[in-house]
Amino acid sequence: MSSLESLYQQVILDHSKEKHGRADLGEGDVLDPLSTARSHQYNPLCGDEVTVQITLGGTDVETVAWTGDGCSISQAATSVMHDLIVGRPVDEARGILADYRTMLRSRGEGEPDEEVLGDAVAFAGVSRHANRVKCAILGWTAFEDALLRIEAARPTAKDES
Amino acid sequence: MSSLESLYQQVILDHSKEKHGRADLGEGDVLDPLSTARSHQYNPLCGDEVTVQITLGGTDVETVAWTGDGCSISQAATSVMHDLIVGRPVDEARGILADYRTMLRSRGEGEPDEEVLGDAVAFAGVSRHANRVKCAILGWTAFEDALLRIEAARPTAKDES
Amino acid sequence: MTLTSTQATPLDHDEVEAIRADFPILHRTVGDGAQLVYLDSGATSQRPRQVLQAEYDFATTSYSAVHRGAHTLASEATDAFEAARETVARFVGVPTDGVVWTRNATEGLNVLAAALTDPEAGQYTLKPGDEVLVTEMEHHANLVPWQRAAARSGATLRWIPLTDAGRLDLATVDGLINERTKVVAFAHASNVLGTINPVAELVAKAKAVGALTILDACQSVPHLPVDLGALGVDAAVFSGHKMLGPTGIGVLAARPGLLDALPPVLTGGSMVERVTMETATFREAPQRFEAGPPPVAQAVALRAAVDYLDRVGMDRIAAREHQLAQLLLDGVDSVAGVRVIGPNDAENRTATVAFEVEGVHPHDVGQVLDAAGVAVRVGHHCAQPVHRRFGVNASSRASAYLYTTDADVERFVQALGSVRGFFGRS
Amino acid sequence: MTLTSTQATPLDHDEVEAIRADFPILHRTVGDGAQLVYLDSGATSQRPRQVLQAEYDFATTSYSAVHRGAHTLASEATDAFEAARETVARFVGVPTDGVVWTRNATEGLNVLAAALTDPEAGQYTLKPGDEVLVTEMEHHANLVPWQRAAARSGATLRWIPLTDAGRLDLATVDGLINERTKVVAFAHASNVLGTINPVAELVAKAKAVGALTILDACQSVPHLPVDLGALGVDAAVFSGHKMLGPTGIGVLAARPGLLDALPPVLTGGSMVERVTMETATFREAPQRFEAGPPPVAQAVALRAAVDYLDRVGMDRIAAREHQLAQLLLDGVDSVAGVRVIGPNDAENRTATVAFEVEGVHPHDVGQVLDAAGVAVRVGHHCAQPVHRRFGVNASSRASAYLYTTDADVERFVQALGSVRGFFGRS
Ligand SMILES: Cc1ncc(COP(=O)(O)O)c(C=O)c1O
Ligand SMILES: Cc1ncc(COP(=O)(O)O)c(C=O)c1O
Repeated sequence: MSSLESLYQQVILDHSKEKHGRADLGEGDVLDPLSTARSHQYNPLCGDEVTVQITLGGTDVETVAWTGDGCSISQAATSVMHDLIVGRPVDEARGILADYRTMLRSRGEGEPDEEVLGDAVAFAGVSRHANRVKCAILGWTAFEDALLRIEAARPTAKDES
Repeated sequence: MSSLESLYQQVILDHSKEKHGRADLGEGDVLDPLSTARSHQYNPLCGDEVTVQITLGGTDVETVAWTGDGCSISQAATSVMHDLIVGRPVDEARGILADYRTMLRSRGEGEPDEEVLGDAVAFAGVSRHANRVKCAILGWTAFEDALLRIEAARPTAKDES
Repeated sequence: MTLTSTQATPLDHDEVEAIRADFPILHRTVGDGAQLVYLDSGATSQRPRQVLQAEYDFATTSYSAVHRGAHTLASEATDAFEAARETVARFVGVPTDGVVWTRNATEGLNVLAAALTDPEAGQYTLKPGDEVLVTEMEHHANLVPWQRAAARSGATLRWIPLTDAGRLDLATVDGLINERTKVVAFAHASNVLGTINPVAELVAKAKAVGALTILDACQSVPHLPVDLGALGVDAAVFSGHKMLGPTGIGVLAARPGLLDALPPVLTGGSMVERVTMETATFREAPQRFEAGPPPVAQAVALRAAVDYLDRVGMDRIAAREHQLAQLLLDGVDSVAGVRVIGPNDAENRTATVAFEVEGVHPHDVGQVLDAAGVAVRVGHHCAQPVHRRFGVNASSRASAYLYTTDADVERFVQALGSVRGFFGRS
Repeated sequence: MTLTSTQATPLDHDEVEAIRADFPILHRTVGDGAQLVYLDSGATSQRPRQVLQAEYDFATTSYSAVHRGAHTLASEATDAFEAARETVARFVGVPTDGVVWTRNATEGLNVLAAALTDPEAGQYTLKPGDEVLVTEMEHHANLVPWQRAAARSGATLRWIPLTDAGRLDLATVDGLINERTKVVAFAHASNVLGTINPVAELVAKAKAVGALTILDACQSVPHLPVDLGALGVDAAVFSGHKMLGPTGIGVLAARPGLLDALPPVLTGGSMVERVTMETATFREAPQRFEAGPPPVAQAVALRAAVDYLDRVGMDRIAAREHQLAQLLLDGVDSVAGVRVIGPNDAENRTATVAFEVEGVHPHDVGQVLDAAGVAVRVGHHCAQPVHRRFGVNASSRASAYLYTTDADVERFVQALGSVRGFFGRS
């Protein structure tokens, strides 16, 4: 496998075309800030951008919708993310993100766990290309940020006590 | 002769102590701007300074008085200048300055004319020390500048016609 | 500066090969062993052995702080440093004391923009109602500082729009340069479009209304014979790292009369006359604009770079790059689904060719080319507005220099031909 | 940072000789064949082979523009460049994103002074009635920018006076640091007196009134172990060329929180987010303060310099320099008609010794020493006020570094002994 093919695995090429979860998010306000939030992320170096909107149902990720403009890596990564986290408990989704980050930062040295990462292991090759790591993480960062927004909007246990 | 001795010739060491023409110039205004002018020169790199006041009698340099603070080269150069130009026609004094400048810029390559330069040939060694050329020229620059001031104050032939 | 292929004999194949032998980095391989094809000289050029050697020799024999010492090293270093100023001044046709060393061209433009908003600039100080004119093809370095200068001074920023062909829309210029115009700042050559702008024409119109002209010569001085004195601009900037020199040095070249009229921007050592605890007076230009230790080693290296370019001959380099521009344009044109952003013809154009590959993001284009050993730049090339003008966020850009071979261009075109297929576009 | 001889084992004779072998320039002769004695490291240090080699290797294998490319060279260059930031950050105890590359320390201080007079600095913006405190021993680089910041903002510049012994007059500090004080900017070590100032004490007093502390670490970072985090300063500057690195690079090291709150000073490429023809938004720190191409090659070289210093050990260098300070002081003291300007004892003092030779102008002193191969600096060393404080316009200054031998000091003292005789003073 050439280094190019190990970067652009078939999964990535497919997702970059299929773009699961991609939707027109419109301009409207988010309806219920306690369950839905949106985050826009931008990479000033290359102009790539992505907006991710998530809705939580209780402690599960109920829906993920996104839009954006960018390279095949960033588009595919967000599409794969969609498939991986929809329907998952928030904690598990966070766990996947943590593993995914570790993999991307491994500079090709890590042993990604396919049990946890599923199709996202296809991005292991990105870790050898430091300048593409940002592409592969952009959508995930938007997800994480949206999550934080919902949590910030929700009264915490402490606030309630 | 060591390179140090060829820089600091005996003439220079002597003049740096004797300082011919050095005087307390006071603060007062110059009396007659048509015949007398003063110029202050400063070298910001080393802090050396000199003020030269000249009086012309007709087209001759009648008097040269100076004060200042600086290294032995700058002090001696101004002292030697005093001896060379007092009593000379302005044109001749300018000629000496031109030759002197050429010598200082020669980087040790010139053949200074002792007939013209007199004691100032002692400064030939300075031309090998680019960083000291400014020291050797400071007083002369003040002289030249004072001369220009007088000329600027005098009505020119054109103005009169 | 009109550039046509007839001006001088282009460097021939053997000459280019001889030049390449001086650039160690061009002989490396990348990725799976592909020989490097470096087509990113528009971002930064590589350094030949002669430049590296000059820097090494200076560091191991004469290095010292300049201007401030009585010792031998200090005077040798000062001589080498000031000789560099002389060489660079002569190279671009300005007096020696019209050369200010900056850290890059960006700093030069910032210094001008800051000085022109300082009340101490007197007649040159920008005021409300004044206009600053740029173009829609500017690099951010020649745009953002003027946006800020306008915001601070109350002046208005205007710009010359572009034609679809990627040239300045000269029909608009007469309205845009008017009695309110105080500064006309523009690129000699665009770092995206490759367009060479008609300097003489713009300068004449600016002079007619008494406006200052400031030339961003970053993409011209390395590639064309440029005589700033003959062009009649008031000031220009360019940088060492794009002309075989090192990073860390740029040049602000200006009419000494203008520099003398402007206040300093950065203050500190070497640029002052007398300093008390309360106040300071400043030296004349160019020293007034060189606070702190200058880039001594970089100036010495830049001199070696200029000597190298001079030896090869800027006219012959320009003629060769004219060929390369044509080769690049023809090559890109031969690949289906690829569109050039910028003029389609090689006249008044540098060998910098930006393009869009239909359906493939520039990052992906760059990656596929890199796998084939071909280094091009992808992104907005610090010029977002010109990309927006042509309906894209980013582009890919191949930019050549005197060490670029015909074979380099062929390898690039071949790799470019494989891009759309790789991503399943047809 | 209290510096006493007991902290670490000083480098011994053989170690210093081994270090010297790495510095080609130290083996040259000057004038009539005298072996060079380089005692001008306070102005600029020399570079060892390892630093020159790192720069050469980078230029011949991985050089490219950083951050903006998808190609292999661009990512290798970016890695090397950012690794340098990490290394330097660790070396002085700040987070990696607290390191801003500047062109020299002077620029770093100008950036701070300019940002703090910009209305966009919010709570940090200097206002009429505010006070900026410096000291009477500052280098012009840490004085003139504050004079201008005060003049522009309406703030008042005040300063801590000196004792006759060449130390800060700490008795005055309690009155000078008060609720109006917004910035306390001071040298860690004086480049003239050699005095090491009590940073912790000044920082504590500044913090008590909520003032920012800015440390001019130009003369400390190269010579002492410095942990800026532990010292608790808000920002500090130093420069590459004084610590075995190249010219053309300096460091502004700061609390990232402070940098994030300050507006940019220079604008252009690499520091923007979105740019339209009308306006621009800016990136976070440190990028916001790095307009245009950074000093890539210089950063790589500076990393090699820091690695070199780390390998030798800053504690051992400091201990050795403590010895050298004592040797220099004793030596100068042994020559009749010579007066030290600065503390007479080696405690809390660097190996930088300025002195006056009675009846002989510093230029002439320097010339005689140079003829003996001894390179010292003469002049006001960019610190006119401190000279005025000690009743002189200029001085001569010997400054040592890790490559200085005892024999160097002896040669210097011997030559110094001949100066007054040469000019007929007795
Ligand atoms: C047209 C143009 N202007 C300005 C710049 C900025 O120059 P520098 O890299 O020296 O800051 C560049 C370089 O990218 C450029 O191409
Ligand atoms: C104490 C001090 N501050 C500031 C500076 C200026 O630093 P730089 O040379 O990096 O601009 C110097 C260097 O001469 C210095 O010694």
